[in-house]
Amino acid sequence: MDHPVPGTTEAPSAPQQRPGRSLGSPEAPAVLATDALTWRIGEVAIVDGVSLQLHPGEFLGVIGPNGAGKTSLFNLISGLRAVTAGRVLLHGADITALAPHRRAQRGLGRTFQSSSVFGSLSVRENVRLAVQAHRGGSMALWRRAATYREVAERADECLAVVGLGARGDALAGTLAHGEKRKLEIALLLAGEPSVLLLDEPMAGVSAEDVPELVEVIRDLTAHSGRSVLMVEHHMDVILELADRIAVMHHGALLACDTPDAVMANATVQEAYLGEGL
Amino acid sequence: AQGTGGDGAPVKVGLVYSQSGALASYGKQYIDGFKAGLAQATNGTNKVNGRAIELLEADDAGDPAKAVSAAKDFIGKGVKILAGSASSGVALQVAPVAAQDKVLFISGPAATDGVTGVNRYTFRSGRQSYQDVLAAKSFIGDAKDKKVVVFAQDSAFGKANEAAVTAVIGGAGAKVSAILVPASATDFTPFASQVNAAKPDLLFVAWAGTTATAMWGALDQQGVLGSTTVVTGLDQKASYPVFGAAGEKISFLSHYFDGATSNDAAKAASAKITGGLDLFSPDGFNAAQMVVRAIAEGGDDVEKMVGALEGWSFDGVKGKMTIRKEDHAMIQPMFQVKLVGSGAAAKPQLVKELAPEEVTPPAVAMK
Amino acid sequence: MSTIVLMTVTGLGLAALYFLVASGLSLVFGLADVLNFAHGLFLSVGAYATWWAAGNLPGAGSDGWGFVLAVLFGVVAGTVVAALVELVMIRPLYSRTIEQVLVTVGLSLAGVAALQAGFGADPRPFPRPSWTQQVVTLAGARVPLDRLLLIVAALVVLGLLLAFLRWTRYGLIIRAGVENREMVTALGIDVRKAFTLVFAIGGAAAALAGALSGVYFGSVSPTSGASLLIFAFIVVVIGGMGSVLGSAVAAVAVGLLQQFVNYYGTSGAGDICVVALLAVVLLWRPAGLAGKAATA
Amino acid sequence: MTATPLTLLKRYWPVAAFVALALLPYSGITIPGLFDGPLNSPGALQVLALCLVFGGLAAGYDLLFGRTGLLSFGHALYFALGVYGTDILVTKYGYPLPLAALLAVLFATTIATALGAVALRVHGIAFSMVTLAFGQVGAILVARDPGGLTGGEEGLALNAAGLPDMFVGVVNTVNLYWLALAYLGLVVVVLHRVAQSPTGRVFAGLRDDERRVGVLGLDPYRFKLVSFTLSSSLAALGGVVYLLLAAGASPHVASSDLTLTLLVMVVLGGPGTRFGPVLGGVLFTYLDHRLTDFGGSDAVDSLPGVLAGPLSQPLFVLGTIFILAVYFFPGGLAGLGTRLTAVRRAVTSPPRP
Amino acid sequence: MTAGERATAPGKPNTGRTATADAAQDADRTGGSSLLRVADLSVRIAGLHILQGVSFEVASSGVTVLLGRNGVGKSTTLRAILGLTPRNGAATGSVRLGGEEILGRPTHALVKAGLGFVPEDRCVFAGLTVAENLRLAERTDTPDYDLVFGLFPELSKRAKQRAGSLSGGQQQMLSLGRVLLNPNKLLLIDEPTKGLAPKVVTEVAEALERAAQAVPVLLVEQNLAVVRRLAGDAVVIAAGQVAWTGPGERLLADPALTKSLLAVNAAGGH
Ligand SMILES: Nc1ncnc2c1ncn2[C@@H]1O[C@H](COP(=O)(O)OP(=O)(O)OP(=O)(O)O)[C@@H](O)[C@H]1O
Ligand SMILES: Nc1ncnc2c1ncn2[C@@H]1O[C@H](COP(=O)(O)OP(=O)(O)OP(=O)(O)O)[C@@H](O)[C@H]1O
Ligand SMILES: [Mg+2]
Ligand SMILES: [Mg+2]
Repeated sequence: MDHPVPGTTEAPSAPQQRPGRSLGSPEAPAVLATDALTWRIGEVAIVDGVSLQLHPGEFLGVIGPNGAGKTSLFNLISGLRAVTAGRVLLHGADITALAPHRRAQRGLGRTFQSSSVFGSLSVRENVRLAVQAHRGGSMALWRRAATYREVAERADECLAVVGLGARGDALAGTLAHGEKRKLEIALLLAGEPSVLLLDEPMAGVSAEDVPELVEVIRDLTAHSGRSVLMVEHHMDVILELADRIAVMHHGALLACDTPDAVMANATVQEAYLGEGL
Repeated sequence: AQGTGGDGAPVKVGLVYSQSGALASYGKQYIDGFKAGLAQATNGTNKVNGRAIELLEADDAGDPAKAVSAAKDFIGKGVKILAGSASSGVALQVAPVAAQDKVLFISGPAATDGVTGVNRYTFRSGRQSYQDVLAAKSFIGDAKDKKVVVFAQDSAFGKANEAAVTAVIGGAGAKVSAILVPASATDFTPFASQVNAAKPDLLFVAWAGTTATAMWGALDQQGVLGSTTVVTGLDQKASYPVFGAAGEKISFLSHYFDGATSNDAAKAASAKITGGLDLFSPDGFNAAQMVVRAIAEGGDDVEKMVGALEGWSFDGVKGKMTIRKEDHAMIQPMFQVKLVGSGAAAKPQLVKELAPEEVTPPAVAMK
Repeated sequence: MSTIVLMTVTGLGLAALYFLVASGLSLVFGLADVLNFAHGLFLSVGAYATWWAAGNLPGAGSDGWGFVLAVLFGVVAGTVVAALVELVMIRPLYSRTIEQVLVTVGLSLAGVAALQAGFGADPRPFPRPSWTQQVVTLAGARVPLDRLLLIVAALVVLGLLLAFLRWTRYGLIIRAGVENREMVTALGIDVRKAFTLVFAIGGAAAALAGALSGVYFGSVSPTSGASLLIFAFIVVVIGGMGSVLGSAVAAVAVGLLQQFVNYYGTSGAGDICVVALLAVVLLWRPAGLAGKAATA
Repeated sequence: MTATPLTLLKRYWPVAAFVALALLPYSGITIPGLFDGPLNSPGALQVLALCLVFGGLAAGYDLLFGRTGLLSFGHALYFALGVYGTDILVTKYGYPLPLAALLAVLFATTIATALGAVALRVHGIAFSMVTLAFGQVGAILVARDPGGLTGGEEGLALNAAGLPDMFVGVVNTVNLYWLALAYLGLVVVVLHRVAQSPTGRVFAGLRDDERRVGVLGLDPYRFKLVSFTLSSSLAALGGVVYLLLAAGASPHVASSDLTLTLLVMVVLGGPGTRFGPVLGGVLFTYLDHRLTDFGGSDAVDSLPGVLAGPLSQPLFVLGTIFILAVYFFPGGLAGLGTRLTAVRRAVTSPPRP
Repeated sequence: MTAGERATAPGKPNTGRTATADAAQDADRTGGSSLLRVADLSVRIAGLHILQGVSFEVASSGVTVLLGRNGVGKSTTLRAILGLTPRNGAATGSVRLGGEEILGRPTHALVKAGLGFVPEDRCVFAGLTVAENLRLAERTDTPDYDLVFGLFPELSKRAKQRAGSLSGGQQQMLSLGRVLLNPNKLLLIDEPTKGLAPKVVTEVAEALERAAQAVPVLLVEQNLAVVRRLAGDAVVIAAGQVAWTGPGERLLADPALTKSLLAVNAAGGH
């Protein structure tokens, strides 16, 4: 293995706070649930009746071929796209009609597949903006942002967690790709979300950095009982982190089960992993 | 050096008028007229009481803000006499500035009635809308129970005309109504139809701007011009062709056109101005005559200048001009005209000269 | 009844004028993403060139074939100027859309001033065949013939543009380019030529609109282009940027609305209603009636 | 860090520049060619004051355009509300100037909030078009002279009787100059503070990536509305100062041309930079005023007709300068400094491997 | 970091051939008959150094596969060859087609000169019909519709359908069909099986195989099964540089090597 992830060989030692598979049981209340979620453009269903449950503290991996609709699913959950049909429930409340920022205020945080940071702000300003957003988004026009001590401190903490402490003054637009991904995670952290949607956090991260980033993600989720929905093409990362794996294909949910079961599933084998040839 | 300071120091006169912008051609007529008038009033010496007249010129581009800046600049440079303003907006906004600093202001072609009596330092060298309307009234004879419709731009200019018609012709017993058309209108058919529906005995049209041809076309096409007497003011030479075939069906009142008069002043002006006189040449000519009078009698004392001009009568290009003492209105003759020939061949022909007394606006109180 | 017929036909005439201005604007926006503020200048160029030709070009005049020749000259002038503008000013800024828009803003300022310097600010009487000033009686309404001329011209232009877009190779390129410019290049097509072509077509349509607006207004002035441009913008946006058919529909809506409100409502409420229509359409369908597509 | 004169100058040069501008009327310097009188002559002060007002207006517009990324084509409306609102209250209703100005700015702010709330529901070019349309309604209303309030195309001269003496008369042009300078200073300070405030940070975020701001849990709409309203009220305040300078209101201030002019100023100076828009506004206004003289000058008249004609049209020259600026200084005048520094560095130090 | 350092970077396997910037060395391997030579190609986009001196060659027959993890810059390489680097980016280095330098030439000229391109996300024109999409791509008077409709009969059946309403697989066929209409010197094909159902993947692979008999192909492909079926030579890109070149079979025969270079499970597709 090129980039051995610490703990690969001891997968069962996943942190105790993460009840993991035991919570996959249907009776446990879901933190995030989608109910027959559908998004159509014209006649084409990009997301097609997806019903998912994410349980407290659970780490749910989402895989599927390119164009299966994973990012679109995230866009529906986070509110960037309006659903055609179906519902999104967060902590049991229907949030289908809420604007993105309202969902974020309720603890839903996300990253983007292609890095999305505020390029013309410094790294530190980026995170401060995120912290400030979390702290209620005061509309103060006059007070210098720099005078908000706690905001500044919290921002520096977040940067330190992802290992960007030394890069605070760089313009975010000038960061290398991997650093941008870390910054995105710091932005996410700042919001102290209870549910995380991570869209291919490893994409574009150089191999050497993958283990480090995996650790950051594990830290994010381990301490707080946060729940995570993560799209990732790196199967080893998914297998390493996920409690359950959902497989999407042509917009629909093909399977959602434990990693072992998913890897063994014949349909999944065929549609995603499978040997077409 | 007040009043009699004939020590030979030049007198500065500030001319603020449109050299560029939409009213540039009015500005040109004005300045040509002014220079011709200055030459005539000083017998070609350009001097009054031995003092040379130094002209400072500024372009307002039709923008009052630019005009005010230029006026302040001139006043700051010691100018005691300002003249110019082809646009009503410029005249109305420069007048108070002149009054604040107590300098003489002789407004030019701006037709707005608002300049008359606006303050004691402001005079006008041209006619005002009210005189146009009085000239229009001369076309209907007895106004009693006649139905008069004003067809005008929905603007200050149009509304002023409407008000004047209501006062003048309505005051003489006619029923006056108005169709106000947005200045930005592209199609005039709806408004022409409204005129038809109103069936007026006299239609008074007050229109300025680039859409005149389309407006006349629509009136003609909807049969308005054939069915009633239509009166309007005759604009500058360049506009004669815009009436197209409609021109011969319209009764024009005219402030001035080339050939309306042939007195000494008109001859002097014609000799000086290449290309001939036009609508606002007399205004410039009058202004120069007034400037010379003001300097001759008042020297550097503006109050004396005002005194010298109030009530003064003189022979201008149009004929006998009188500055009314009460409100500084310029009492002057007007003309009834018809256009013969159409298109490029259209030429105005004098029908009747209206004596100054026939077209004297009522005096307003000086503010 | 006759009033309704009259308002309808003249409203459609107005719509035709708006459409002629808007169609080129819309095409250029669709393909090149440039909101072309200089479009009014192309219109004025067409009008002044026609005016000039009628007086100075041998064979051209204000009636019959002479007039057709003059209009043709105007259209060619507008086309050439538009193509030159694209080649010299827009092309070097390829894919810097904001800058392209800014350049057209500068051009519209400078161009009007240049026309003013060249021809004076005063309206010039426009040569027009005398029959355009006649009326024909339709159901009791005296319908001016120039409106019918405009309507016919607009229909012809609409038909030509749709046929061009649908059936010619360049039309194909333009429709494809509206969707994905880069991919057109990757098929071995020099899309920049298509840009120049679109500007030229836009310029031709604008110049034709200019010449016909000369007939309509009976005069040309340097600012007449700019005053039509605002309504053309509104038509383009209501119709959905890039859609020729959308522009046609929007032009009809705007023309009729303006005409009827101006007749039945208080004076000048028509303009305000058009603005209200724009706001309502955009709030209801932010991409305009047709969305972004080069045909429908 | 030790405060060497150089670092002090670097940090405080805006203050120094402000003080220098404030003291300018006490000096009798003449700058031949630039102003044809001493700088403290009323003519020069008037032009300088207009430059300062437009510098402030451009900076206020840049809050919207350069700092929040919103391209409005209807900004003139709020400027006009300041101009006409104050003028009408003073001239038609006899309010004292301060009260009239306050009411006009409040009114403009209210209208901006209401119209912004509608326009901001759409994005991109659609937003620009809705603001253009609203602005157009404003221009139509002003031209139509409702109730005889605006004076239509003639405009409305300001009644000097309602003004404090310090603003009346040509000798007091210097007070107007200081007022304009104070306005500019206020705008610059407000924008500077806003840029550094939490909200300013959100504005910058909106300019970069609106969708991302939403996902952070902030309502982009609300913040855009704040930017729109603040920018509009600064414009209205500028309108008050402009009204005093121009001694009246004319419909030009409500036209979409005025908004385009502001856009030109901002782009000329450098959008999103601290002093670029101010510089652009000052330069443009100066040229706009001086070019009318230039157009009538003998130098131009003696050129052959083909050249003399267009060159005597100020707008032709300005349009051309603007086009050239777009090509040759893409970052505006403010970007010029850094580009020159880069060039100097490239020339003086050996290229790095 | 230079290419030389890269090759000996820690954690890199030394089993395979190491990358080298010396293109001539590679020429030996391909028997000197290389059609396209990419040398020291660097691409920066928006300040990011995405390709950092990539050098490889494409043989004048058969399929050369470009491999690498998501986001390493495979598509960027193809696009840079074709001059499609975005405006906020710049490409430097050298790309020679049959000995002639082509870097910096306009895309349309390159395509006309015989570089057919099938982009990653298909890029069919959704508003145009299938027939119109094909017509747009015609570059000769005698487009080879027989070949295209022979390969993809579906396309002739759906000629009047709007391309936007085609399924992903059909769109991919259309995208391939567009380039196959014309004679080409070299086809640049970016992930033709992306997002396709396995059955369609097989079909596309077959079609590619047939096409490759006539024209050399530079193929980006993540589906190792497809790679296995088609590959002649393989070029692996990692961290902006060429990490490995050699015969495709050798790469695939060594699961450890595959996994280390591509970070995908050799058994699977993606
Ligand atoms: N706005 C849109 N308009 C049209 N089609 C869209 C739009 N957004 C997404 N699609 C289509 O929907 C499908 C699913 O896209 P999505 O981005 O969700 O895939 P994904 O599973 O995230 O793929 P990847 O692994 O490549 O990121 C794709 O075919 C895409 O082209
Ligand atoms: N226009 C762009 N702007 C900014 N970054 C870009 C741009 N295009 C590509 N990149 C970045 O360049 C890197 C390489 O992208 P590229 O698409 O070439 O990868 P790839 O190897 O084709 O990946 P995949 O297997 O996902 O198709 C990525 O990190 C991507 O984010
Ligand atoms: Mg995705
Ligand atoms: Mg790719």
